[in-house]
Amino acid sequence: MSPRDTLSLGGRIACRQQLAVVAAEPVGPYMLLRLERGGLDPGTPGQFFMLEAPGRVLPRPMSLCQAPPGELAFLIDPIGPGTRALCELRPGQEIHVLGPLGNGFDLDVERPLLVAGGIGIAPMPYLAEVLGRPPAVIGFRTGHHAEAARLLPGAAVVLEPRLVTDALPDDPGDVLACGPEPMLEAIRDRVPSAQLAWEAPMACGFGACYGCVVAIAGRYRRLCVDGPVLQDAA
Amino acid sequence: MSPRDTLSLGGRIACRQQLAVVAAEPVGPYMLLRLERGGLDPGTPGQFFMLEAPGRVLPRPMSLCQAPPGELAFLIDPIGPGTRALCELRPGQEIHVLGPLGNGFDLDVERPLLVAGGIGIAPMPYLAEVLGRPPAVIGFRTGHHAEAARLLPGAAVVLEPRLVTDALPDDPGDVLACGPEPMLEAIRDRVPSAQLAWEAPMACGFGACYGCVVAIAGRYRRLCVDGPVLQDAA
Amino acid sequence: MKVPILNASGCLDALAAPDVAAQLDAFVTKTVTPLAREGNPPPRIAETEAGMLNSIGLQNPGLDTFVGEHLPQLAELGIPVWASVGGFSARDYADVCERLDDEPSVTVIELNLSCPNVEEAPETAAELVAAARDVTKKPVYAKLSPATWDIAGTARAVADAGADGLSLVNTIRGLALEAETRRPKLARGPGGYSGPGLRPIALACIHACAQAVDVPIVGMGGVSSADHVRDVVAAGASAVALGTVLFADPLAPRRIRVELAGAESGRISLARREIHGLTRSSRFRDVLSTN
Amino acid sequence: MKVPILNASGCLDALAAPDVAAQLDAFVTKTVTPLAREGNPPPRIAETEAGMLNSIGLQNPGLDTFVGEHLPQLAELGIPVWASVGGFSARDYADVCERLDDEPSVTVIELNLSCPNVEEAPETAAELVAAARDVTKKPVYAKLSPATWDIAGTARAVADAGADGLSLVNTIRGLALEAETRRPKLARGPGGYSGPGLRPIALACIHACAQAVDVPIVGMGGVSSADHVRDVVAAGASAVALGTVLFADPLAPRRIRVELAGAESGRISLARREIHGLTRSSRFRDVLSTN
Ligand SMILES: Cc1cc2nc3c(=O)[nH]c(=O)nc-3n(C[C@H](O)[C@H](O)[C@H](O)COP(=O)(O)OP(=O)(O)OC[C@H]3O[C@@H](n4cnc5c(N)ncnc54)[C@H](O)[C@@H]3O)c2cc1C
Ligand SMILES: Cc1cc2nc3c(=O)[nH]c(=O)nc-3n(C[C@H](O)[C@H](O)[C@H](O)COP(=O)(O)OP(=O)(O)OC[C@H]3O[C@@H](n4cnc5c(N)ncnc54)[C@H](O)[C@@H]3O)c2cc1C
Ligand SMILES: Cc1cc2nc3c(=O)[nH]c(=O)nc-3n(C[C@H](O)[C@H](O)[C@H](O)COP(=O)(O)O)c2cc1C
Ligand SMILES: Cc1cc2nc3c(=O)[nH]c(=O)nc-3n(C[C@H](O)[C@H](O)[C@H](O)COP(=O)(O)O)c2cc1C
Ligand code: FES
Ligand code: FES
Repeated sequence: MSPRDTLSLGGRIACRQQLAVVAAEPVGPYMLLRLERGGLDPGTPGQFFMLEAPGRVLPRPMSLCQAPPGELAFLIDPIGPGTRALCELRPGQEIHVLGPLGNGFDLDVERPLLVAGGIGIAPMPYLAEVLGRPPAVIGFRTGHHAEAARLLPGAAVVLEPRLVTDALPDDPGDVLACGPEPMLEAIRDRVPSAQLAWEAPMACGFGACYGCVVAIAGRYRRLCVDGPVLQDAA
Repeated sequence: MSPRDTLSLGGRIACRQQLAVVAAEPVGPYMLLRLERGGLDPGTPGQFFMLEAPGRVLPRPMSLCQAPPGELAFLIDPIGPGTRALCELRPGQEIHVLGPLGNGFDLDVERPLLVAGGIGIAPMPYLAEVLGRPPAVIGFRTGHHAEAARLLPGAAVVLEPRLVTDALPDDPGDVLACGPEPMLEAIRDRVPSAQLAWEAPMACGFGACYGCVVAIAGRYRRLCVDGPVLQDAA
Repeated sequence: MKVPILNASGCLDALAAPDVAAQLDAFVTKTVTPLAREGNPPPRIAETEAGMLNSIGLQNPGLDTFVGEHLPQLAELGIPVWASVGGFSARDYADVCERLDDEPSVTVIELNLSCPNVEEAPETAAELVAAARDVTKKPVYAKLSPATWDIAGTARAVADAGADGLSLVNTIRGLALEAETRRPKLARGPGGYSGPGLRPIALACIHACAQAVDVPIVGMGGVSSADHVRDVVAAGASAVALGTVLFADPLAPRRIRVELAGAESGRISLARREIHGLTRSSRFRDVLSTN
Repeated sequence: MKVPILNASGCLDALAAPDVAAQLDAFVTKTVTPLAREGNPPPRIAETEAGMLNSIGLQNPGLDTFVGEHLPQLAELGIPVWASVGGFSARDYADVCERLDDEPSVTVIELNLSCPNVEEAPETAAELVAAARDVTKKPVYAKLSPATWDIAGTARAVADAGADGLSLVNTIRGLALEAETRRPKLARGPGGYSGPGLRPIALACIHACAQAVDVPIVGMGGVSSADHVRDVVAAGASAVALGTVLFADPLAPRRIRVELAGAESGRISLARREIHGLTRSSRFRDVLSTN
C-alpha cells in the first residue's frame, strides 16, 4: 500500500485501491465475492467498504463478511443494477475499493448474541470470528436463502413465517444485529440496548454527500459517519 | 430470417438481426470482424450496415468488406469509442446489425479501376470479388497499415508520401474509389466521372435523422439515402 | 395497459422508412416551417457518453411542398399524421396552422416551441399557442423545452392559451468537443441533447406538468424500453414518443409493445387523459392480443 | 496547463475528509443559510443510468455555527475557503454575506442562486447578486442553474450586478422512479441531476457564458477525468470543480492532476481570466513538477 492511497475519513484511516477478484462463489441466491486484500485493513466487524460497481456511476456499500489471510470477502445480494454488476465479476477482474468506513460494532460486550435476517448475515461471519464464535440466530425467507447459514456454523436458523425475534431467548444478553428495517425495529423494541447495523442509500460512504441521513434524536445524522451501527439511538 | 425483421428503408429492403461474432482477426492496425450472416443480404458492394457498438448510444456505419458463405465481414479502424468497442468484440458475442443500406457502387462499368486510401480499402475486397478482380491502386500511411493490402491481392500499393493519385494511369477508366476526403477530392478533380464512396457521421443510416447531409448541387442531401457512393455530384 | 407509441418529431422519415412508421400509433412529421430550409451545415450530429447532440436546424421542404407532395403520400400510409409546426414569429405559426387546418389528413398539430438549434420567435410560448389556436380547430399540442426553471408555469400558460395537449420534452442545449482540437464537434457549436442522459430531466418535466394541468401529455426523452415507457406513464403521460432510440433500433416500437404486453403490464394504469385523434388504446390492440 | 481544481459545493465535507480537501486548490463549503436546516427527508439520493439525483435540501448548521465552529477548523486546513451562500430572499443572502465579509478565512463568496431542491427566492439572480455585492468586498461568484433558455443573458445580468465570477453549473431537476412501485425514488419526488449525463449541458452553459461575459468561470458538471477538464477549459472556464466524481473516487483531484501533467497537457491554454483568491496556477505546481 502506498501511503498516498490512505485517507483520513471521518477521523478513521481508510485506503482506496484497485483489488483483483480472487473468486466469486454462489451461496444460495447470494455471491461471495473474494477480493485480494491489497493494502486495505479489514477494520472492525460492522464497518463497510465502498465497492466500485462496473458500469455504474456510484460505488456500493458492502459490509466485510470474511477476512481470510490476504483477502477481503463480501456477501452480495443481487437486488439491483449495482449489486448485479458486482455479482457478475469474474476472477482476475479488478475494482476499486475504499475502506474500512463507518464505526463497526462495539466489541466490548459480555454475552454477545448475533442476530441476522437475510442478507443481514453479511457482517456476521467476520464478527463471529473476532468474538470467538458466540451464539447466533439467523432468519431467512426460504431454504435457498438459508444456504448462507453455512457461513455461520452453529447458528440457530429460522425460516419464515417464523421470525428471528420469535427465536430470541428470554434474556438475550448483548445483541448485535443486522437485517431488514422491520427486523431491526422489532429487536430495538424487544432489546433496547441492542447494537443494530442499519442501511441507507449511500453515494460516498465518507460524509461528503449527506445522502445517507437517518433521524437520530430528531436530527438527521449521516449513517456512514455516525453508523452504520447504532445503539440506544435510532 | 423472420419476415418481421425486414424493413423497407429508402426504397430498398434491409434486415435487422442480432448476429454472432465468428472471429475477430487483426489486419495491421485494423480488425477484420467476421459475423454470422444470419438472414441478412450482403447487398451491392459499397452498401453499408449499421453495427451496434456495445456500450454506445448509436450504431456505427460500416461497409461490407467480404461476403464469405454464411458470413459478413467488416474491416474496422479503431479510431474512437465506437470503433474500439467493435474491435474488442470476441467470438460468440452478439451485436445487432441493420442492412444493407445506401446505394452501393454502380457495377455496370467497362474498365473498372479500384482506388482506395487507408481504411477506404474496406469495401474493396467485396467489390473486387463481384467485379472479377479488376486492377486496383491502394495507398497507406505506413507499412503497418499496408498489411491490409493482403485483403486485395494483386493491387498496386503506394506508401506516403506517395499518393494514390500519383499512381493513377493516364487513362484510368472507370474509377471506383473510397478513402479520406482529400483523396476523394483529388480523384474527383482528376477523374470527374469517378464513383466515390464518401463518409459522414451517421446516427441512423436510413434517412431518419438528417444528420449525414452533404452538399450536392447546393442542396443538403442525406448521404445514407442518396449515397454513400456519389458520381458527378459532390 | 396499451400506451400509444409515436415517434418524436425529426426522428423518423415515414416516407423513407414506411415499415418503421407502420409500427406507430401516429406519425409525427419533422417540423415544417413556412419556407423551405436547408438547415445547418454539417457536422450536425455527435454522440456523447449518454446521448447525442444534433443541430439539424429544421431542414424541411417548406409548407407548400409539404402540403402538396408529402402529405398526400403520408396519408396513404394509413397512420394518423401529426404535423409538427415551427417558425420564427407568431405569424409564421399562424400561417402554417391556418393552411394545415384545411388538410383532413392532419390529425393533430404539434407546435415546436423549443428548437434549441435555431433562433427563437420573440413571442412567448403562450402567445404562439394563442396564434395557432385562433386559426385551427384541430387539436393543438405544445411541445416544450426542458430548459426552464418552471416548466409547470409554461404548461399552465399554454393550456390557458388553448393548447389541447403537451409534448414533453424537446432536446436541451448541449456541447461536445473534439478531443484533438477541443473545438465543437458540430459545425454550429452547441446542439440539442437527446437520448438516455435526458431521461431523468424529461421525467421531471412530465411529472411537474401533469400535476399542473389536465391536458394529455405525450412523454419523450431517452425512452428506449418498456420500463422507460412505464416510468413516463407513471409520471403522467398518456402516450410516449420514441426519438433517438429509433436510430439505433428502428424496430423499437414493436419491441417495446411486445415487452409491454408481457407479464408486468398490469401493474400501472394509464393517465386518465385521452390523446387526441387516437382511439383510447393503441391501434395495435388486436395485433398484440394475438401475439 | 495548471488548472485550479476545486470541489463542487455540497460534494465534500473537508472536516470529515481532510485528505481529500488537501488535494484541492480551494475548498468550497456546502451552502450555508442564515438559520440551521435539517434538510429534506430521506431517501435523498438515487443513481440513474448516467448520473445521480440528490435532494439534500441544503442541510447545514446555519450561519452562527458555521462561523463560530466550522470556519475556524476549516481555516486550519491551510486551503483557501470559498463559502457557498444560500437563502430564500435577497435579505437572507445579504445577511450571510455581510457576516462573512468580516471573516478573513473566507476567500471567495459563492452565491448558490439555483438549488433545485428548495423553494427559490422571489428576486432574480441579478437582484440577489446586487444584494450581496452591497455588503461585501470579497470576490462574489454567482452559481447559476442550467435550467434556462438563455444562461448567457443571466450571466450578463449577474456580471452587471457586480459578480466577480461565475460557477457553472448547478444540478438540473430530474426524476427517477422505483421499478416496483413507479413512485419517486426520492422522498421529495424530483431531485438535482448531476454526473456524466449533465456534462454536455454544463459545457454548453460554460461556452455560452464565456462568450457573453469577461469574468472568470469555475466549470463543473460531470467532470471526472483530465479529458473532461480540458473540455471545460476549452469551453471557457479558468478552473474546474469536481462534484459527483468525488463520491466514487475521493482521490480524483490528485488523479486528474497527474493525468493533466502527462504528455498531452501542452495542447490547450487556460482562459486568460484569473480565478480570485488563487495564484494564477495551481498551488500544486511544485508537487507536480517533482511528480
Ligand atoms: C453500510 C451498508 C452495508 C451493506 N452491506 C451489504 C452487504 O454486505 N451485502 C449486500 O448485499 N448489501 C449490503 N448493503 C446494501 C447494498 O449496498 C445495496 O443493496 C446496494 O447498494 C443496492 O444497489 P443496486 O444498484 O443493486 O440496487 P438499487 O437499484 O440501488 O436498489 C434496489 C432496491 O433496493 C433499495 N435499496 C437500495 N439500497 C438500499 C439500502 N442501502 N437500504 C435499503 N434499501 C435499499 C432501493 O430503494 C430499491 O428498491 C449494505 C448497505 C449499507 C448502507
Ligand atoms: C457509409 C460509411 C461506411 C463506413 N465504413 C467503414 C468501414 O468499413 N470501416 C471503418 O473502420 N470505418 C468505416 N466508416 C467510418 C466509421 O463509421 C467511423 O469511423 C465511426 O463511426 C467512428 O466512430 P467512433 O466512435 O469510433 O469514433 P468517433 O469518436 O465518432 O470519431 C473519431 C474521429 O473521427 C471523426 N469521424 C467519425 N465518424 C466519421 C465519419 N463517418 N467520417 C469522417 N470522420 C468521422 C470524428 O469527427 C472524430 O474526429 C464508414 C462510415 C460511413 C459513413
Ligand atoms: C436528430 C434529431 C432531430 C430532431 N428534430 C426535431 C424537430 O424537427 N422538431 C421537434 O419538435 N423536435 C425535434 N427533435 C427532438 C425530438 O423530437 C425529441 O423531443 C428529443 O430528441 C427527445 O427525445 P429522445 O431522447 O427520445 O430523442 C429532434 C431530435 C433529434 C435527435
Ligand atoms: C449530493 C449533492 C449535494 C449538493 N449540494 C449543493 C449545495 O449545497 N450547494 C450548491 O451550490 N450545489 C450543490 N450541489 C451541486 C454541485 O455543487 C454541482 O454544481 C453539481 O453536482 C454538478 O457537478 P457534478 O456533476 O460534478 O456533480 C450538490 C450536488 C450533489 C450531488
Ligand atoms: S454516504 Fe455520503 S454522507 Fe453518508
Ligand atoms: S444517417 Fe440519419 S439520415 Fe442519414
